[in-house]
Amino acid sequence: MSASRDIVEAAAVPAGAAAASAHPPRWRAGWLNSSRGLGLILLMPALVLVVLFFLMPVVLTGVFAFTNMSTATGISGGTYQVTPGALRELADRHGMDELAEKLGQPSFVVDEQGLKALEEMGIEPAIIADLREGHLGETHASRREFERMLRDLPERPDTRTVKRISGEFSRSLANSRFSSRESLLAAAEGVDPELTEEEKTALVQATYTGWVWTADNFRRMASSRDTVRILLNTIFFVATTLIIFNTAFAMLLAITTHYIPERPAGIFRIIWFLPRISPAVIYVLLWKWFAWDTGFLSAFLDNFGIRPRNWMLDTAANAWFFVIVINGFVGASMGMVIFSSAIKAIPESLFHAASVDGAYRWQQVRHIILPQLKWPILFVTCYQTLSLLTSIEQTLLATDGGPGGATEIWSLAIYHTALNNYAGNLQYGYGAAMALVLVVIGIVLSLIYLRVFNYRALVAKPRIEL
Amino acid sequence: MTKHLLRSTVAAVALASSATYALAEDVTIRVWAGGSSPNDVYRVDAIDIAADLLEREAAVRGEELNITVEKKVDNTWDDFKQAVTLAAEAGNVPHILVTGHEDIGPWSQSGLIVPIEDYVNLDAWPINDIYENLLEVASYGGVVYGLPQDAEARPFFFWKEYMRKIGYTDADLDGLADKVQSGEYTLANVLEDAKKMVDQGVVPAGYGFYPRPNNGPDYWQFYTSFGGVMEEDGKLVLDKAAMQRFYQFFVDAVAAGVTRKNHIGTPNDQWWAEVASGKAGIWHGGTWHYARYTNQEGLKDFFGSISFSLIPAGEGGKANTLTHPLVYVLTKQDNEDEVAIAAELVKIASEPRINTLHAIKSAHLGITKQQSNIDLYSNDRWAREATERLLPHANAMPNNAEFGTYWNAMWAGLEASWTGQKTPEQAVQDLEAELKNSLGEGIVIR
Amino acid sequence: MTGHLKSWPFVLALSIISAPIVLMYSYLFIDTITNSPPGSFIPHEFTLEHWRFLWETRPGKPSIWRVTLNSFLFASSSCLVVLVVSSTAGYVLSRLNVPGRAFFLAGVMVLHAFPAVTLIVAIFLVLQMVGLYNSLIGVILVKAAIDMPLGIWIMKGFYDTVPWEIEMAGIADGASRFTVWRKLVLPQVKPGLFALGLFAFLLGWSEFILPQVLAPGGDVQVLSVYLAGLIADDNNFDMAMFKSVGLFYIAPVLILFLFFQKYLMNIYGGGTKG
Amino acid sequence: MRILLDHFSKSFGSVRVIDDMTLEIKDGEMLALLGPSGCGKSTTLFAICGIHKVTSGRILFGDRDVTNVSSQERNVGVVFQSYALYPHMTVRENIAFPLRIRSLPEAEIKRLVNEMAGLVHIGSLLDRRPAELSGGQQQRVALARALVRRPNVLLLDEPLANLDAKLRLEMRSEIRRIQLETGITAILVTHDQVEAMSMCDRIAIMNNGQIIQIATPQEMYRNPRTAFVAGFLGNPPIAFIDAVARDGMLAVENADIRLPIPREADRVPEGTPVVVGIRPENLGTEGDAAIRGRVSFIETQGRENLYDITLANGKVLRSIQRVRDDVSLHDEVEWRVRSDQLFLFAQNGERL
Repeated sequence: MSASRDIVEAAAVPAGAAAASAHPPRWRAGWLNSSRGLGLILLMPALVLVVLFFLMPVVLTGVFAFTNMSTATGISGGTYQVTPGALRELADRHGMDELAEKLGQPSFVVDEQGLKALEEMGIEPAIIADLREGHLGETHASRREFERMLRDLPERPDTRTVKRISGEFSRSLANSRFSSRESLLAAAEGVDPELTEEEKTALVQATYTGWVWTADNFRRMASSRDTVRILLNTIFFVATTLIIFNTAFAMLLAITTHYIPERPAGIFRIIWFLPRISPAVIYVLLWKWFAWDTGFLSAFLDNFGIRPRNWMLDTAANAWFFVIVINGFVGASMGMVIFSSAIKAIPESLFHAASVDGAYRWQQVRHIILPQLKWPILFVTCYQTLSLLTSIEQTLLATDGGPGGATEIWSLAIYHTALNNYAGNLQYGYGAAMALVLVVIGIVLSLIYLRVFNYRALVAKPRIEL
Repeated sequence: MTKHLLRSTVAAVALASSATYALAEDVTIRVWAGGSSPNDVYRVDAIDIAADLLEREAAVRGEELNITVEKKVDNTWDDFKQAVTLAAEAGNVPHILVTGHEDIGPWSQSGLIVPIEDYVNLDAWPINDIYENLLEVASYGGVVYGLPQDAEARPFFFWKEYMRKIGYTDADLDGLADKVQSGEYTLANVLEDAKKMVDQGVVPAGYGFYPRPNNGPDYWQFYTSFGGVMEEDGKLVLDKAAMQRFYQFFVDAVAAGVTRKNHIGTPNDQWWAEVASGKAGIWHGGTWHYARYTNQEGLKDFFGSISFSLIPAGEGGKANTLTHPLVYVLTKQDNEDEVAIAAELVKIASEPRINTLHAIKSAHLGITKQQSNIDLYSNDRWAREATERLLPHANAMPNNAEFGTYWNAMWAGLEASWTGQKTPEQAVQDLEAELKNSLGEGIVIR
Repeated sequence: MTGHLKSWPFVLALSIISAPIVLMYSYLFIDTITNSPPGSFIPHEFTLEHWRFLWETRPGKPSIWRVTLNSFLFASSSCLVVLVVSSTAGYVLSRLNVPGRAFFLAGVMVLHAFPAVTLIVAIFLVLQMVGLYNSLIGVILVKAAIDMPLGIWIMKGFYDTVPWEIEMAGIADGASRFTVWRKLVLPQVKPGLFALGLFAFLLGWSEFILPQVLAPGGDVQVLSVYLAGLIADDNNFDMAMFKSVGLFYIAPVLILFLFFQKYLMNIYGGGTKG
Repeated sequence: MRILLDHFSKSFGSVRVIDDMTLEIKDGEMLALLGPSGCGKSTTLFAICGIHKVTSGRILFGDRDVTNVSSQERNVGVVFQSYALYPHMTVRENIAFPLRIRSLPEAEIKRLVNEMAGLVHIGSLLDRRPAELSGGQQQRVALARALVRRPNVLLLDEPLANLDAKLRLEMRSEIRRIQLETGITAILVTHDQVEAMSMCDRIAIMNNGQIIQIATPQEMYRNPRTAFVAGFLGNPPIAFIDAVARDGMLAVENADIRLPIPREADRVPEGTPVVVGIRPENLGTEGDAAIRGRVSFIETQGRENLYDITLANGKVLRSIQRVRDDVSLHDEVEWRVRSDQLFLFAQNGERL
């Protein structure tokens, strides 16, 4: 009784109430307290990364896909260079032989105009005097010849001065580079003042070194026989790996580990996880050790009189076998985990009931386990289709698309086209066009994926309305 | 008016700044070499030596110049070219690149590299001593873009012991190179002899003819052997018949069992070890193979074990070889002074004595005439014989901005027919379609 | 455990199909400390010579320690970025009423489908524009961005399991939504953060293509690129040395995995469950 | 503090969950919001504590309009069904959390926490974590946390639902004790009529987003306004049978039963179909009307038995009586009911 009285008194102490009301909650920074404000702030880091490394690249990929960008054109933009090739194009494609001839003829003319320029540049007067007296009016057909003459002057200029002087006397456009269309045309008019508009357009077009807009990439993709082959390769690769390893084999692992004691099951799960957690470089290295001429398989089979060979690249079939196994072993573990947990979710009593019924194990699998795996299988299939479509590291490191392009899959072809080939001829534009195809497939597949997995349920409305 | 006629604004800026270059200066020059093995270190080390000389020259003039050379050597070509191209776009490409001359075409178009003739006097020593045809190879559109870094040729090799086993006498072997050169001994004979070796059990199946296991300029030699032409009047050329004969040759080799169907993709290291230890009967390579065989692979008696010749002629062509000089090229940089210094370094590195260090260490061929007067070079039997026997018949790949596309497509076709994915006829058809598609008017098809 | 049949046939079958993996990984250890006679796989001597690379730097190659440090910096930084981004964005998508939330969430799912390789040329260009090409920071950000969608997804899953009442109680107790997140919700998803952190670290540690393309320079090289370079170099074929470098490279992965396999299996297995 | 919901409505999207509700909770009163799940009682609670926004209408704390005041500033204490204790904090930290947020001095916090722990009898548990506590102890901690900052109102959202029967009984009186001792205004949301009746001063019974009746538990039990209210209160529940007004009596069709019309009921026109509610405790041995049927089920409850009686038309009535030895299963019985204890409802459920 007295205890409860104490409590009443204690509870009634006004100091606490006063203190509590004297210190209102620290929520005042408004943006930290509204869904909208806090949400946008917390979302900011993700948004920045998305914009920088997804949105912009996707847009750029879309842009690149419609250009002829390559090593030769550069990415950042071009200049105008009157190369022999450009002049030939002028002659061949536009029939402007005369203009090409005129522009391309290298000529170095010693004239007053050039001498005046030298004076302005502050070239030693003695040199200028030598030139004016001994060589005024001379024309040289090549730079080398002209520079030889310069070096023969009594007042011999040093190399750098020679280069500066020869620049001033060049009266041709051959091989010169202009940073803008205007400077090119101005220079061309210097050579031939009566350029027609048509000629100007042709000249600009022929001399431009940068990339231009074009839909050729897609035309080329549609008509190239390699496209078909790579496409078929890709479909074969994805379908086979998916069916054999990512679902069937993963299911086999999940079901067998379900039926054995927990300890060995755990060990097998760890073993089958090794391919997934191992960095691709070392994982593929192990396969190479296994399959190379000097590797384990060859040495082992040698005992049975089978000639050592590079099993991985021996034939197209072998290469496919290894590509699929290498990728499949990585993929199997994901299915294994998902299927295992789905099986674990089946109530024990179902199994017991089935045992009592005298169901054989196969019937347990058939009637109890498999029906439970329907959704997980669909999930794994969707997810892995995308992963496989875009996987590249293992295949790149294992066969690099070989032998003879037999295992060249779409993603790898993109890499080879746009970034990595022996001749160093990187075709960004064509590569981007190929990438765009994957981007579109990715979007479509993930939209289907969202539909199948009842996306709405995932975005249930927040329950706090602040 | 004159301003418009500047040959190149770049050059003008460079030259205008020559005055400042005389002051005390600390410069870092970066140099990257692609496709280089440990034998090829002088590709970048030569720049180091040149830097030392240039510093001394400056000191003698009373100036202070400190050059730091940063060197990087890449073993492969694809990764090297990828890195260079991306670095160039990102604006931090090294000053000097050592690369295949065929890159001059695309790289000059994209503005990645600048003409070396804007920076050096082509009539000065040692440039005036460089073989004219090599300098030609380092030019594009009449402009000298780079200086040759080395020269080489790509011979056929015959393992003498096995040749003897199938009936060749020592005298036959000594005369073989001449017979190849004259066209008496052709690629058809190569297949015959290789088949004999396999049939008689001299070499295992697939080792009679044991070509390079991956893409390389070498394969253009076979195209040439069968009468193909790579470029004419500045335009790429696809000779369909020659290309098909060339593809067919490798298909025949596979069919005859002298070459493995899965040969492509054999690890390089393994291939080296095999040919240097006499596992293969006939193969082809490059002059630098000599260095590899005798250094890393431990082949004691090269000349006693191996004879070499041009690539034999095939139907419709003649014996030839290909030289694939690497070149020093200068990249476009914001700092023109650095380019000028890099140009000087490249020039000095081309001195016969310095270049000979590379030529002999890596078994490449010299680039200047005077190298034959340098003992290190002239006392080297391989350098001497290879220069005499091969260099006069050497072709080079064209410098053409589109050549890479042609090359990749040619290789894809070869690979496909070799491995049986396509028939040679089909491969050539696909190649034609592909090239028409991607190069359009840029290639003459006949 | 379930059913009435013996389990040994399953163990046997599993052992047989697991043999190649066991073999490969066993020899990854064995070959690094032994030599075997040519053509045989039974070691005849013990040696440490394959581990030379630890104290001898190959000419033209960066030191292994430098590369290891780079790998560590790369993996841990990208892990950190992924954690920050996923823990914030995941919370927003799980709990906050922001405009466009559903759209963003769908976007995250779609982004998940984007492979780095298809966008790599464009990503390179973006990096170049912001001046981060050939720098660790650049490739860290890209790696983090690529791993981010899965991270957000995983964190959203973890947040979804935190009872709403906890947040409601916090709000009724007078805490701002930020404080509720920081002080009340975040501690509840610690296991998620830990698992995701581990996962992101391992992904970073294993990444090959991105650093290979976006940070090829010697001073920013990471272990995967270093090892791939060694293997591609045809002047030094030495499988035992490759394996030693490989074992050195994979050891942290294996150790972390063995200790935390439960966490990792969950996440690798799709990772939407906490 | 007095709480007033003034014409309060709440919609989620296009669905109107609460429609124009007006409800006053007097200062120091404990009011139950009673209703089946989905009736909108929790929504009302969330609106009072500010977690949900109000669609229209006002909410007043005392005289202060808090409709647009944020939840944090309303100073309401909430106890959730799941208690929502912060699992990573000790009991002490849990209770101190609302005070920490208000930046009270540490000494003050300590004092208030100890005081509150004493009040709810958990003084010895302060350094444990929630996971180490029993359900009842967690409940006490949740109460302490809700009360420690002296809230304007204490909201209890199904606080007993997660407890086992014995604890529930104990906590029922504990909560009431603490509420009375602190004199705080409290709102109890529950679907359990026993809780509502035993703990609260008044009950507001809700259905479909509307308050059907507000009254003291006794009043509501005795005088339900609708059949719904009558059906919701009482255990075992009231039984309903259909009847028709005929000749001033209520005739149950096909059952040969005629019941007098209760006096307080309005005039029932001849022929009107009605619903008659009979509470089990009112059907037994006394009364002015007879009901015949057959005992179809006997549920033994110890001191009393619950009998199911099936009428001739198949309807079932319930009767709770002392254990009777004279009645066994399947017996035909005629039991009695007092007409003033009959509830008469119209077909729409309105009390007549």
